[in-house]
Amino acid sequence: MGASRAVVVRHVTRIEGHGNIVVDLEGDRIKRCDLEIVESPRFFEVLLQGRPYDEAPRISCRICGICSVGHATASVHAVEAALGITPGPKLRAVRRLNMAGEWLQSHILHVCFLVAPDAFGVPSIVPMVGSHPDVVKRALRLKRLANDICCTVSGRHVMPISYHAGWMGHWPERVELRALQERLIAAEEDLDALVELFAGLSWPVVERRVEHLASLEDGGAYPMMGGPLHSTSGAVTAPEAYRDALHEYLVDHSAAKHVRGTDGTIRVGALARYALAHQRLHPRAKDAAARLKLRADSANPFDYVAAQVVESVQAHQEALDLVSALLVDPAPEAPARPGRPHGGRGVGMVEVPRGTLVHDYTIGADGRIKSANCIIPTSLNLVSIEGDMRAFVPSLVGRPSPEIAHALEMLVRAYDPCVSCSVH
Amino acid sequence: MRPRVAFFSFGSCEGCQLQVLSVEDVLPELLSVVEVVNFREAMDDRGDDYDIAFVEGSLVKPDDVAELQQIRARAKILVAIGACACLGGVNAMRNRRPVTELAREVYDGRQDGVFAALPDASPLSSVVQVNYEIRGCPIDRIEFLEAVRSLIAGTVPYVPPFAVCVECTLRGTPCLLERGIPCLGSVARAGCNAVCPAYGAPCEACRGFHEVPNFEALGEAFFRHGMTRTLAAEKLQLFNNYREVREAWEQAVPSSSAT
Amino acid sequence: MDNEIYRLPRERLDSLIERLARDYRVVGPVKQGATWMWTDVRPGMPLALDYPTTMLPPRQFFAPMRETLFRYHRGDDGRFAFEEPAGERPFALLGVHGCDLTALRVLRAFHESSCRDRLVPGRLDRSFVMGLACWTPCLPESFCRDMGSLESESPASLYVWDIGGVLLVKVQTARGREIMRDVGALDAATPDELVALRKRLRTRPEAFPAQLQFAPEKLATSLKAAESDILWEATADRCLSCGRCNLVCPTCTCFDVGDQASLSGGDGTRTRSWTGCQVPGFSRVAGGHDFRPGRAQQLRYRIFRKGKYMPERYGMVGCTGCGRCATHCPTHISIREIFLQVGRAP
Amino acid sequence: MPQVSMIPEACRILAVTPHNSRDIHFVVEAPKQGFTPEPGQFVMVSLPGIGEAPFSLAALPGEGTAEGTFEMLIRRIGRLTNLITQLKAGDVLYVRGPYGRRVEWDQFEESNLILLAGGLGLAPLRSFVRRALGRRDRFGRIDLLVGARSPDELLFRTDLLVWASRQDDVHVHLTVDAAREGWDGRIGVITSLLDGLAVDTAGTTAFLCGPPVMYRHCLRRLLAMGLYEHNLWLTLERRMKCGLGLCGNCQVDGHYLCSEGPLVSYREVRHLRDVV
Ligand SMILES: Cc1cc2nc3c(=O)[nH]c(=O)nc-3n(C[C@H](O)[C@H](O)[C@H](O)COP(=O)(O)OP(=O)(O)OC[C@H]3O[C@@H](n4cnc5c(N)ncnc54)[C@H](O)[C@@H]3O)c2cc1C
Ligand code: SF4
Ligand code: SF4
Ligand code: SF4
Repeated sequence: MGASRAVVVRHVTRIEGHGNIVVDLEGDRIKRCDLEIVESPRFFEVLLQGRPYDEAPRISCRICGICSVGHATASVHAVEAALGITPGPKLRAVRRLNMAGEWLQSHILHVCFLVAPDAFGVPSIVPMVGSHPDVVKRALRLKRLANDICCTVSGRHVMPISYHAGWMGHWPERVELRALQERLIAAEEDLDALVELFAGLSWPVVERRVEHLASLEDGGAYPMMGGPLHSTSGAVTAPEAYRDALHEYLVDHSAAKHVRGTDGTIRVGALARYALAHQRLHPRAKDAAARLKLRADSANPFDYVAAQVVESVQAHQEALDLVSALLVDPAPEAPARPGRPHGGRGVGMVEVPRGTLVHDYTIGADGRIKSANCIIPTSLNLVSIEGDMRAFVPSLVGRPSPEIAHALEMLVRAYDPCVSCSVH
Repeated sequence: MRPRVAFFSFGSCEGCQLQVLSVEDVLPELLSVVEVVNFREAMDDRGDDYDIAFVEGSLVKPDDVAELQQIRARAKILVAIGACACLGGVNAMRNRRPVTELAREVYDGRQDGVFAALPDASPLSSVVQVNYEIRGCPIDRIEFLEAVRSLIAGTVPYVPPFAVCVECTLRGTPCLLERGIPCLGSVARAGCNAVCPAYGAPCEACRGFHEVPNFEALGEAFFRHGMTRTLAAEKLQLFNNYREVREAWEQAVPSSSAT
Repeated sequence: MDNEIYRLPRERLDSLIERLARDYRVVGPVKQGATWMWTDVRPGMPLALDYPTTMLPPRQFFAPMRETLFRYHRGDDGRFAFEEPAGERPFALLGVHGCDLTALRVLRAFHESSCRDRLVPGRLDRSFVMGLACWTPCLPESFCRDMGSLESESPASLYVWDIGGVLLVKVQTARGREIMRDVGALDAATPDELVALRKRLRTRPEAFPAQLQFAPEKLATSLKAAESDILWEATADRCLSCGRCNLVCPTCTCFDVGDQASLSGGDGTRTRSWTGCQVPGFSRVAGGHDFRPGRAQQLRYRIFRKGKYMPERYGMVGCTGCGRCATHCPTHISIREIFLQVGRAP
Repeated sequence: MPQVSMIPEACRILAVTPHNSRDIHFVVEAPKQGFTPEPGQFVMVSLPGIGEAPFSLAALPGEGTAEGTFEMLIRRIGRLTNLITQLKAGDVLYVRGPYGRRVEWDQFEESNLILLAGGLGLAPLRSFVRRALGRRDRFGRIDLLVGARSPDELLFRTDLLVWASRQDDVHVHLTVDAAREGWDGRIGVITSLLDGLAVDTAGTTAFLCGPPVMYRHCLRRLLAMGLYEHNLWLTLERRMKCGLGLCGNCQVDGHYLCSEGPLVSYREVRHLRDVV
C-alpha cells in the first residue's frame, strides 16, 4: 500500500462559478475523485413560482451571465409551448441570430481567454497581451463582434431585454443589421486565423465510452434552437418527455444535481453536437473541422475545445446568413397570439454553448408560473467529468501533486463548465 | 503605481464580471492603469494583496460571511458591483419564503454541507462596510469604466441622483407606463441609459431607487394606467426584496398576499 | 395680407422637402410606436399634417438634449487643449404648431435676456421653420387657446393651413418666399380658398373650449396669491420626482454639465444635458444642503417659473398650453388644473 | 468670440498652503484675457474629466496678491475638490471667469463696514477686507467678525494676525463654536460677536458670508440693531453649472444668482423665497 496523498484545487480558475477538485490517492489507488460543486444555491425554480409569465425570460436569464441568451430562449420557448404560441419565422430568425452571437461570444471567451493560456503555459490572457498580441487582439475583436450581435438584437449582451412570448420588444433596424453584416464579413479572416491557431495545438487524450446527447432541430439545421433529444445510442425523446431520458439525483458533494442517462454516463455540448450533427455543419465549419482533425466519433473531452472552434465558425456563418436574410426585409413581424391562453405545461429545450438546456414550466390560468424545473448542461456533464477525471488520474499518478492538479484543472476546464448555472 | 485590483464573486450569475471582460476595446488600456491580481473567472493568479476589491454577488451561504470579511480586511476600497451585491437583487426574492421550504422543493429537504443556505440572501452591506456601489443587473460597462477612472484618479465615482425616466425621456423612448405596462422607471435610479424601456421591457429597478422615490405615487401611477397598486409591489419584489431595501416601499404600496 | 397667401398642392410637399434638404437637415413629426417624435424626413416620406403633438418639444434642435460643449485632449506638455465641435448643418422644422412656435419665441426672449451663450440664438437665426395651423386640440390636456398660442404664427418663414384639398401657405419672410419660388408655388390662393380659410378660422374656437376662466396675464398675480403650501403639498403627494414634466416642456431651458473621459483621462468631452427643477439634485450643493427641498417646493417652483417668473422677466408666459407635461406625467399632474385652481382662489 | 463661452483657460498654480486637513489655499495665475474681478465675484474651476465648480476669489489681482494672480481657498468636500486639494504648485487648474454681478464699490465709501464671515465664508470676504484696507481712508470703522467651528478651522490665520495687529485700521473679533484646551478666545456663535458692537445704524454696511444656517440669525440681529436693509449685503451661493445665467441651477424665484448675485443686498432679495 503506497503513501496517501490528496490533490485539492480549491475554486478551479478560468471557469464560471465555484468548483473544487478533490482527489485522494493511496499509492496508485483512487480513493476519492470528485468535482465538488460548492456554488451557492439561488433557488431559481422557486423564484419563478408565482411570477407572471412575461417576466420568466428576464428572471431566468439571471441564472447565468455567460449563457443568459440561452436561458431567455429556453424560457420563452417554455412559455410559448405552455400557451400554445407558434413564433413566426422572423421571430425565430432574430432569436437564432442572438443565439449565434452568444455561441460565438461564449466559445471565444472559452477557447481564447480561458483555455489558450494553458496551451501557452501562462496563468491568464494578461501576459499574452505582451507575448501574443495578435492572438489577443483577434480574440477581443471577435468577442466584441459577438457581444454587439447580442446588443443589437436584445439590448445588452448579458441579460437580453427584448424577449417576450410571441414577439420582440425591439426589432433590429436596417442600419444596425447592415453594420453587423459588414463586420461579420470582415471577421472571416479572424476566424480563419483562430482555426489556424488551434489546429497547431495538441492536448492530452482521455477516451471513455459515453453517450452523446443533443436536441436536434427538425429540418436539418445545426442543433441550436431545440428539438427532440437525440442520443448516439439511437434513442430519440420528445422535449416534453425529457424526464424519460434524463434522471436528476442528488449527491453529497455537489450543490448541482447530477443527471444519469438511460444507460449511464452522458455528455452534452459542442463535442456531442458535433458527434450527432457534424453533417449539418456549414461547409466552412466542416472545413475547419478537417483542419482541426476533429473526428466525428471522438470521445476525448479535450476535443471540446476543437469542437467549440468549429462551432465558432458555424455560429459566425449562421449570423452572417441570418443578418443577410433579415436585411431583405427587416420590418417587424406581427406578434403571434396564444392558442391556449389558459396556460398549461410547456418545455423549452435548446442548445446553448455548453449543451442541452431544459426549462419546464407550468403556467396557471392567471398567467402565473405554478412550477418550474430547469436542467443545465453542466449538470448533465458532471457525471462524465468525474468519470473522465477517474480515467485520467492513473496516467498521472507518477507526477507531483501540483502537476496532477493542473492536468485535472485543464480537463475540467475543457468541458467549459458553467457552475453557477448548474446550481441556479 | 498602478492600483492592484481584485475581483470576487458570491451568489450570482457572474454576469457582472463578464461585463468587466466585455470592455474589449479598452482592455489593454484598462490593464495599463490597473494591475489585476485576482480574477478567478479569467485567471489563475490569486493575489491577496490588493487595493480595490470589486465584489459581485449576494451572501447566500454560511461560508460567504467570513470570506467577505476577509476581503474587507484586505481591501482599502471595497466596491459592490451589481444588483446582487448592492441590493440582494433577484436572489432576495427567495427571502419571501423560509429556507427550509426552499430546500424541500429543490433538494429533498437537505440543508447540510454543500446544500447549506443562509436564511436570507443579502447584500454585502448587511455584513461589511461597502465604500462604493456600481449598480445594475448587470452593471453597465461604461459606468464601470467611469467608476474605475474616478477611483484611480483618487475621487468618488459619480452617481446620478435622478430617475430612469430622465434618461428614458431624453432617449426619446415612448413611455411604457402610458401604455399600461408596469414600469418602475419613475422610482428607479438612473445610470443605465434606460435600456430596458428602449428594448421593450419595463424597468424593474435593478439599480435600486433614486434619491427621493415616491412609492405611494407609483401605486397611484399604476392605478391611473389601468393596473393595480398591488402590481407595483409585486414588481418591486424582483430586485428590491431584501429586508432593508423592502422597508422603503413595503408600507407605501400594498402587497398582495400571494407569495 | 391675403396677397401673401399661396397655394401649395399637397403633392408639392415633396419638392418642398427636396428643396429644403439642399440647405438644411429637414425634420418633421413622425410616428414612433405610440408617440410622435421629431425625426429626419426625406422626400417621399409622407409629412404628417395632422399629428397630435410630439412627446419631445422642438427645443431639442436649438439646445440639444445632450450637447458637446467642447472636446479636450491632453498634450505632450500635460496640459489640456480644448476644441469646439464643428457647427452642425442648420435644420428646417416642418409642421410646427402654434404652441411650439410660441415656445421658440420664449426661448429667444430668454436667451436674449442673458445672451452669453451664442449656440441657441445662433441656431434660432440659422434655422428654417414652417408653422402649421391646428384645427382640433392635440391632447385632452391642451389649452393652447387659453394661453393665446393657438393663433401664434411666428417665428416661421412659412405658415400652413391645411384646408382640405389644397394647402394654403402664408409667406412670412424673404427666405420663405425664396423657397416657395424655388418649388414653383407662387400661385396666389383663390378667393374661394380664402373664404374657406376665413370660415374655418372663425369656427375654430368652437373646437377649443375654454379651459381657464381668466386671461394668462392674470396668472402672475393669482400665483402670488397662491403661496399657500397646502395646495402644493396636496398635489405634490402624487409627484414622483421623475422629471418628465421638465423634459417634455417646450420652454424649459435648464441644463446640467458633466464630463466624459477616456480611461486614462487624456481625452474627453464636456457636455450639457437637459435637467429641470423637478429633477432630484437640481438645487443641491456640495455637502448635501438643498435650497429647495421637497416635492411640493419643486413642483411649486416649476409652476411659478412658467406662470410668474418668466412673464415678469422675459415678457412671455412660460407655459404655451401644449399639454405635454400633464399628458406625460405618470400621475397626470396637470398644470392646467393647477392654473385653474389658483385662478379660482380668492 | 468662440461660440461656446464655457471653454476654460489653463492656469498654473503658483503656491499651495494647507490651512488645515481639508482647506487648502491656492495662489493661481490669472486668465490672460479680461480678468478684472470685483470683490464678490467668482470663477469656475475645473479639471477636465472630473468636473467644474464655482469658487470665490480670496484675493483679487494686485490687491494683496501679485498682479496677474488670484487666490482661492478650496475645501475638500466632493468629487472635484477631492482632487483639486491634492494638487501642487506647478500643476494646472482650468479657470474661466470672473463671473457674478459687479457691485459698485463707490457706494460703500464713507460707510462703516461690518464683515461677518462664518467658516469658509472668510474666503470671499478676505478680498473685501483687502479692498477696504487698500483704500483705508475712504471708509469709517471696519469690524471683521469671524466665526469657526473650532480653533483648527479658523482660516487665514496669518491674515487675521496681521489685521489684528492693525488695531487702528480694522477690529478683528473671533469666536469658535467649541474649543479645546489652549484656546483663550471667545466661545459662541458668530451672532454673539455683535453684542456690544457700537454702530452708527445709518452709516454702516454689513457683508455676510457663511454656511446657510448663519444668515437668518445674523440678519435678524443686524436688523434689530437698526441697520438698513439696503446696507446688508449677502453672498448667496447656490449650485451653479455655467456661471452665465443659463443653466438655471442657481435660480431663486426666477433670479439667476450666478449673474444677478451672488452678492446681493437684503433689500433686493428679502421678498424671495428660500433665500435665507
Ligand atoms: C459662488 C460660489 C462660491 C464658492 N466659493 C467657494 C470657495 O471659495 N471655496 C470652496 O471650497 N467652495 C466654494 N464654493 C462651493 C463649491 O463650489 C463646492 O464646494 C464645490 O462645488 C464642490 O464640488 P465637488 O465636486 O467637490 O463636490 P460634490 O458634492 O461632489 O459636487 C458635485 C457637483 O455638484 C455641484 N455643486 C455641489 N455643490 C455646489 C455648490 N455649493 N455650488 C455650486 N455647485 C455645487 C458641482 O458642480 C459639482 O460638480 C462656492 C460655491 C459658489 C456657488
Ligand atoms: S417607460 Fe418607464 S422609465 Fe421610461 S419614462 Fe415611462 S415610466 Fe419612465
Ligand atoms: S431600465 Fe431599470 S431594470 Fe433596466 S437596466 Fe435600467 S434600472 Fe435596470
Ligand atoms: S412629470 Fe409629474 S410626477 Fe414627474 S416630476 Fe413632473 S409633476 Fe412630478
